[in-house]
Amino acid sequence: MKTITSITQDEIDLNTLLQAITDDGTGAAAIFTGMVRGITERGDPHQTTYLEYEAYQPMAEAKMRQVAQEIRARWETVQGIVIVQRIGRLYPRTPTILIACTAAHRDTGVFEAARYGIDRLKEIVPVWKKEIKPDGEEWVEGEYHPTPGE
Amino acid sequence: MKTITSITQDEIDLNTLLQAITDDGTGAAAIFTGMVRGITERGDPHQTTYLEYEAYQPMAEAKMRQVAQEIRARWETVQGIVIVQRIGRLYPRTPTILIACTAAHRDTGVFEAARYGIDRLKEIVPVWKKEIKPDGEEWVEGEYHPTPGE
Amino acid sequence: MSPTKILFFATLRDRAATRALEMELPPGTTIAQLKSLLIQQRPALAGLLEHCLASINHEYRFDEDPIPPAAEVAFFPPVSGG
Amino acid sequence: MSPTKILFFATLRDRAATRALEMELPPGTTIAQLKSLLIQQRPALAGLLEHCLASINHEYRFDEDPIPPAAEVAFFPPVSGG
Repeated sequence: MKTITSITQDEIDLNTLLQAITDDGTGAAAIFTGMVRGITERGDPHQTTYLEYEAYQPMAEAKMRQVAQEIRARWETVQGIVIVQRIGRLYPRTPTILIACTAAHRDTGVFEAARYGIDRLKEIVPVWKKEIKPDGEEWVEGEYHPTPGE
Repeated sequence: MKTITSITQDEIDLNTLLQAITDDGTGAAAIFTGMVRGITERGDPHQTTYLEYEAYQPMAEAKMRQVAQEIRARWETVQGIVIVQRIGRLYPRTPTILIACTAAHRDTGVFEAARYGIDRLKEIVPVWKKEIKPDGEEWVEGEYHPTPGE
Repeated sequence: MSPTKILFFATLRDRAATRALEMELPPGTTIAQLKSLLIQQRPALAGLLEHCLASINHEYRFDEDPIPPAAEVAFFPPVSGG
Repeated sequence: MSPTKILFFATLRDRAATRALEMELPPGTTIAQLKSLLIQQRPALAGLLEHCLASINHEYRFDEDPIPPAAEVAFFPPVSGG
């Protein structure tokens, strides 16, 4: 029942993180990773040179732990949880975020739990990215406004 | 739009496989891995010493490519697909299977595609495992009977 | 005639006590007929072979399907990979 | 009085032209009152600070919430991590 949450400047190592939440009862893991897109086609099509991520670190870590608790409250079969956000200057093709959830079996919510985790992280974990494009730079702004108790 | 399918005796390297299907348009990946459980609680609770996997290799590779095609037919936004089945003697905590699907964004089916992939693999890809327990061994038998056209 | 290659996997291989064999089959022989032939030769397969899965040239095939010349036929239980 | 630590992130930091500052606040000062004070001191924050998110001691807080002594208050836009 291990929970690992981390804000890091280091490369995200999927093998090591998965192993860290695997135990003798683990039979399934659902993992989500997000990467920097160099080319975006949806919405306003554009190129990205790199992203500069920053975090309000102690609050981000607290909110990542909260996301893990919310996952456990919703899927009691989830055993291990990893949530890692990488920050700093990140180039296209680089994984920036990882959410992994493990369980004994694949049919008791691991996919839904990982999906919930990334959606929730993008709502409440205080991390921002500045997008550097060939023709300028701008902060990417989210849309979610937390309500009291979040 | 890369598809990688493989039956292997080697360790499954998540980092390398994810990188192999990441390109400049990739923003999201959903990955499923299955591991050998040393302890199973659901159904008939028991311990597992190790599993011995075998494959009908050329047919398994053909059926893995078919699963990838079925994924692409259902989720046209899916970009990269990896399906790797490890075979041989595999001990508890060891990843035995990996399915990864990438897309530009996380909300266009990557989670569902990866889930479909593992479910389908367990139906039609000819791989079997013999379970070696402290008190004996037995072939694990699936339940699915393919119909004409599968 | 071209010989037919026949493969067994998992429990079927244990019961057949072989991984592979070759047989000369009359043209038009079906999967069901081949199963009967095999059970005559290897009675230990009786009770198991009738209900297992079959493939011809890496595609799932069924009792009524005829086996083409020089085919690779395989018999195995429902799959249990992952 | 214990000073309140105030942090700015992302666009808010650019507009405030600082990452952090300390202020002595009267007991019971609310987030809304602190925003007004900050806009008086740094007019560049006007139009942005009113609608941004706020936290007190790493929890989301809102205009009407009072700031306890020695708190860490942060102002930032809706999050965009992942």
